Amino acid sequence: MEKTKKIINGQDNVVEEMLDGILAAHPQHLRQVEGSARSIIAVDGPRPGKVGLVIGGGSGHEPTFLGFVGRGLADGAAIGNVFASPPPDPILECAKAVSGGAGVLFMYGNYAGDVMNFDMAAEMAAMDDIDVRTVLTTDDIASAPRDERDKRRGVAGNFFVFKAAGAACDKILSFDECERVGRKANDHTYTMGVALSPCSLPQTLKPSFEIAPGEMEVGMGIHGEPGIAVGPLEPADAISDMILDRIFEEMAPARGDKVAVLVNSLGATSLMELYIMNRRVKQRLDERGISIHATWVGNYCTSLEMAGASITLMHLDGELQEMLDHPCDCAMFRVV
Amino acid sequence: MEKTKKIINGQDNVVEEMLDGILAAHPQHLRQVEGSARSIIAVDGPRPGKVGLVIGGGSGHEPTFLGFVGRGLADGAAIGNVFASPPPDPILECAKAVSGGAGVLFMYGNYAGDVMNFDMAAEMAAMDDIDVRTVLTTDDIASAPRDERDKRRGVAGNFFVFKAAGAACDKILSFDECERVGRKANDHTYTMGVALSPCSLPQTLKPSFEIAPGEMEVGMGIHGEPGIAVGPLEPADAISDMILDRIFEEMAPARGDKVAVLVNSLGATSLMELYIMNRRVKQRLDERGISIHATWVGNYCTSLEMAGASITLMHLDGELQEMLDHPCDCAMFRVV
Amino acid sequence: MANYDGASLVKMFKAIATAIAAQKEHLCELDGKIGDADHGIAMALGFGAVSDALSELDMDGVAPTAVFNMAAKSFLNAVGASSGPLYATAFMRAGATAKGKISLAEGDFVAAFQAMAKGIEDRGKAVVGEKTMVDAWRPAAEAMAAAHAGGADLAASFAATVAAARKGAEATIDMVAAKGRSARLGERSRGHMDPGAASAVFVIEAMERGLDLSG
Amino acid sequence: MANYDGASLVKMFKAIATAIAAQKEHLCELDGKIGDADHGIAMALGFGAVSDALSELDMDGVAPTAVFNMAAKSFLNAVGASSGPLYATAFMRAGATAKGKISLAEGDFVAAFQAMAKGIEDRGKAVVGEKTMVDAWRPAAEAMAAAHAGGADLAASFAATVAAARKGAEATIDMVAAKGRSARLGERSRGHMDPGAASAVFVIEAMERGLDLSG
Ligand SMILES: Nc1ncnc2c1ncn2[C@@H]1O[C@H](COP(=O)(O)OP(=O)(O)O)[C@@H](O)[C@H]1O
Ligand SMILES: Nc1ncnc2c1ncn2[C@@H]1O[C@H](COP(=O)(O)OP(=O)(O)O)[C@@H](O)[C@H]1O
Ligand SMILES: [Mg+2]
Ligand SMILES: [Mg+2]
Ligand SMILES: [Mg+2]
Ligand SMILES: [Mg+2]
Repeated sequence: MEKTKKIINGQDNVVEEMLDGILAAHPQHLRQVEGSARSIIAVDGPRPGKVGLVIGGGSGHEPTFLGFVGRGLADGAAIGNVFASPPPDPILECAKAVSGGAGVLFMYGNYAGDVMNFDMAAEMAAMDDIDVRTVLTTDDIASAPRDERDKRRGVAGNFFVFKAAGAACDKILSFDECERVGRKANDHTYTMGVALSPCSLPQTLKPSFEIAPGEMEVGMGIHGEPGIAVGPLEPADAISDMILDRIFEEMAPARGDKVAVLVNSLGATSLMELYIMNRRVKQRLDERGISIHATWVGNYCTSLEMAGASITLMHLDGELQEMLDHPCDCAMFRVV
Repeated sequence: MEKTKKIINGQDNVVEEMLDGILAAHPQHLRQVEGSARSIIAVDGPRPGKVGLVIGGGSGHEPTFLGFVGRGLADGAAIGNVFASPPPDPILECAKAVSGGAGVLFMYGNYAGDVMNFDMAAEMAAMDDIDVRTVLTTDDIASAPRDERDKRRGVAGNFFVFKAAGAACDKILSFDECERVGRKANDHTYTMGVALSPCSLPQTLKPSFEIAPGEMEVGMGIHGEPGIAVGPLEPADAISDMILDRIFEEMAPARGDKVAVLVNSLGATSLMELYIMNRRVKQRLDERGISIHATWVGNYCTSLEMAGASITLMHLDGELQEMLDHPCDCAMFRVV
Repeated sequence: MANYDGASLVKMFKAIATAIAAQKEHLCELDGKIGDADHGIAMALGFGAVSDALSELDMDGVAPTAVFNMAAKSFLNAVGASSGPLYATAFMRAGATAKGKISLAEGDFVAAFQAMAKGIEDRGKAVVGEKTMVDAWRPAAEAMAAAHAGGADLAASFAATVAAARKGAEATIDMVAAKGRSARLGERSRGHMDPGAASAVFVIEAMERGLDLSG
Repeated sequence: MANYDGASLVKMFKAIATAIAAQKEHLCELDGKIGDADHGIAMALGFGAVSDALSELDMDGVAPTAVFNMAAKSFLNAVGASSGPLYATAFMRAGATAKGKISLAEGDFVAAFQAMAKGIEDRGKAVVGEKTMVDAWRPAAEAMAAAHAGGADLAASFAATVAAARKGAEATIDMVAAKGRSARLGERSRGHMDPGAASAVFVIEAMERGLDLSG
C-alpha cells in the first residue's frame, strides 16, 4: 500500500525533534525541565503560593498540550509518544518543577493509559510531599452515555477546561477552589465530532483505520478510536445540527444562556470548512436565544492529519466566563 | 474516481457561508462593508489621516487574507472565490471604506488575475479621488529567477510583508513611507515550499493535480501551480536544507544578522511536522551565526487541504523588526 | 444581408453560456495541468452570470451596446480570476464599436472581433505566442477581417474565424507560457493546450451557433 | 529439576523482545480495529528498552529480582500508554516474589505468574471477561498453578500455560470490551481479538522459548 507522506526524519525521533523545534520557536514561553526532556514548563508561570497545573498526554494533538502552557494557563505539560500517555517520570518531574507549595493539579483526557501513568506519578509525587489532585476531562459526549459521564473521553473541549482551571490557578485561588473550577468547567463542556479520513502514525505511515469513500465516522476519538456510528458524509449544516442537537440535549440551555464555542479541526480540515460549520452554530444558537460570549475556530486539538472536525460548547456562568476571559500568554494561544 | 470529502453544504456558496461563519466568530474584529458582502474591514482599524491598507485575493488560503485584517495590520480585505481574484467592485468598496484621506495601499500576491482586477479597481478608485498605490508580494523564490523578481508569486511571506506595511500605516507614517516600508518588507522576504499531496476545489471535489506516491513537488504554488521540480519525498532535514540553501543564496545573510522565521503549513501538514522542520531551521541559522528575532509556526497561508509546507525568512533590520513587533489585533493573529 | 439586433446578441451569449457549461470540467482539467484548475469554473460562473443578467433585460429594442456592456459587467463581477477582466474588457470594447447602432451589420462583426482581441491584449499586456487566449482571439479576429474583406458572408467568415481560433489554440500546445499563471513553469508548460485559448474556441464556436447565421 | 538465575531471565526477556518486534505490525493492526493502532509500537518500544537496559547489566550473579525490576522500570519509562503501567506493575510484582532468591526454582514460576496476573488486574482494575490482556494472563497464571500442582515439570507447565493464554485470547474475540480504550465501542468491539490479550500470548510463548526449558 501507498505510504502516507510526512515531513519527518526518522520514525523514532519525531517527538524529540518536534520538542526541539517547539523550544527553538518559543524560548520566551517554554523550557525543558533540566534532565527531563519530555517535561516542558512555562518560563513565566509557576510561582510560590500558586497551585501548579500540569497537563499532558500523547503527542500528535498539537497545539494540545504544549501550546497551552504559559502564564495564566498550564504551568507544565508532560509529553508522551504519539498517541501514548507519558510515563510517570516526566509527569512527576513536571509536578516537582511547577509545585509552588499550594498543591498540583493534574488535568488530562480520560484514557486508561493516561490515568494509570498519571496516577503512578501522583503516588510518586506524594512520596515527595507534593499534594496532587486530578481532574479528568470527559467532554466527548459520544464516548459514553450521559449517566456514565466519568467513562467519557477528553477531546477538544479540554481546551476550555484547562483554560478555566489555569485562570483559577493564576488568580491564586485555593487548591480546593482550583479543583472545583476545573471540575465545574469540565461538567459544563460538551464536545462531539466527526472524522472524514484517517491519520497515520509516523511509525507505520499507514492509515490507522479506514473510513469508506463517501462516509464519515460519527463520534470518532482523537486517536482514531471508532465512533458511535458510520454513515454517509452529510452536508456541513446537517453535521453541525446532528452534533448540536446532541449537545443541546445534554446541556439543556435556556433562552438567555451564554456559551463559548470552539469549532476544531482534527488536522486536515480547513478553516473554510470550520467557518462554514460555525455559521450554522451561530444560526442554531441564535434561534434558541443563546448568546455567544466568544468563539474559537481552528486547530486546537488535532489527530495528526486526520480530516474531520468537532464542535464544543461550554455552558457559561459568570465564573466560567471570567475564567475564559482571564488573560493568558502561551506559545500557541493568547487571551489579552 | 473517489470524491474528496469536505464539510461543506453546496459547492456554490462556500465563500459566502465561510464569510458568514467568520463574521459570526469575530464580530469584535471584522465587519462587512454595507452592500458589498465580499468587502470585509476591520472594526477598529481605518481612521482619518491614516493610510488605508487593503489586501485580498482568492479564498482557500485562510487565515490569509481575512485573518490579517485588524487594528495594526490590514484595514480591509477583498475576498474572491476559491483561488480566484476578487472582481474590481469589492476591492473598490474596501478602498472607499478604509480611505482616511491619506491614500490607500493595495497589497496582494503577484498573480495575473489579481493584478488585472486590483488595477481596474485602482482606476475606479482614482475616479473617486482616492489615491491608490500598489505593492505586490513576490516572495516565492521558486517562481522565477532572481533577476526577474517582479515575476515571482506572492505566497506565505506576504504575512510578513502585510504585517510590516500594516504597522507603518498604523504608526501614521506618510503614504510614501508606508509604500516604501511595504516594498522593503517584500524585498527582504524569501519563501519556498514543497507540496506532498494535492487539494481539491469545492466545485470539483477532485484533486486539482497529481503528485505521485513517494514524490513531492518542489516550489509548487499555493494554488497548485506546478513547481520547479518533482522529486522523491525527502526527510524533513533535507527538505529544510534545500529550501534554506536557496534562501541563503538569495538573502546572503552575514554572521550577526537577524531574521524572522515562518514555517507554514499548506493545510494538512501537522504542527508536529512543521516544528520538526523548525528544529532544522534553528540549527542552520545557529550554524551561520544568524539570530532569530521571532518564529511563527502554523497555518498562515494555506491551500485548502493541500499537504506540504513552506519556510519563509525575513531579513530584518531595525526598521523591519520594529514593524514586526508593532502590536496588532486581528481575528486570527495577534502581536502584543 | 442579415442584421443582428440586441436580442440576437442575447441569444448568442446564452449559446456561449450553454457551451461553456458543458466544457466546465474539461477546462478545469486543462488548467490543472499548467494552472490552478479553475478555468472552467471561472468561465462557467462568468457566462452563467451573463446569461442570468441578460434574462433580466427588457429585450424590446435593446441596443447591442447595452447587451455587450451588461455582459461585461456581469462577467467581471462574477468571476475575478484572470478571465474576468480579460473578457470584461473584450465585451466593453465590443460594445464601444457598436455604440449608437440599433443592430449589427455583417461588417460590424469585423470591428467587434478586432476590438475584443485588442481589449484582451491590452488588459493582459499579451501578444500572440505567449500561450494565452490571445493565441486564439488574435488569429480569429484576423480571419474575420480577411474573410469579410474577401467578400465572404457572415456564415463563411465565422467558419474561417472558428478555424483560425482552433488552429491558434492548437498552436499553444507547443508554446512555453510567457504570460499568466503558467508563465512560471517555463519548459514544463510545453505540451499542454492553454486553457484560455481552448475556451476561446468554445466561445467563438458558440457565437457562430448562437447567431443563427443561416438567416 | 532446573533452576533459573538472573542471566536466564535476561535471556527470557530478550526472547520476548524478539518475538514482539516480529509482531509489531500485526499488533498495531489489531489495535487499529478497536483502539488507536499503536499497541505493537508500545510493546516493541517497551521490550526493546527492556532488552537494551538488561544488556547493560552486569550478568555475573545478578538476582532475578533485579532483572524484573529493571525490566519494569525500563518498560515503564519507554512506553507510556496503557501497556506501560500494566506490564511494569506485572514485572515489579514478579520481582517481589523473587526477592532474596539467587535463582528461581520451577515452583517459583507459579508465584511469579500469579503476581503478574494480579499486578495487571490491580493496575487496570480489570477482571476476566472485560476483553483485556487479563483474559490471557489470568487463565495462564491459573494453568501454571494447576499444572504445577498436578506434578507437571516446568516444560509441561509452560505448555499448559501457553495453551490457556491462547484460549483466553481467542475468547476475547466474542467479548464486548469493558475496560481500556475500546470500552467505548460497545457492540462494535465484538468480533476482534483484544490486542493486549494477543500480545500476552506472544510474551508467554517467548518466555517458554527463552527459558530453555529442556535443561
Ligand atoms: N496576461 C494575460 N493575457 C492574456 N491572457 C491571459 C493572461 N493571463 C492569463 N490569461 C489567460 O487566462 C487563462 C487562465 O484563466 P483562469 O484560469 O480563469 O484565471 P486564473 O489564472 O486567474 O485562475 C490562461 O489560460 C490564459 O489564457
Ligand atoms: N484497564 C485495563 N486493564 C487491563 N488491561 C488493559 C486496560 N486498559 C487497556 N488494557 C490493555 O491494553 C491494551 C492496549 O494497549 P496499548 O495499545 O499499548 O495502550 P493504549 O490503549 O493506551 O494505546 C488493550 O488491548 C488491553 O489489553
Ligand atoms: Mg495509545
Ligand atoms: Mg484561479
Ligand atoms: Mg485558473
Ligand atoms: Mg493502543
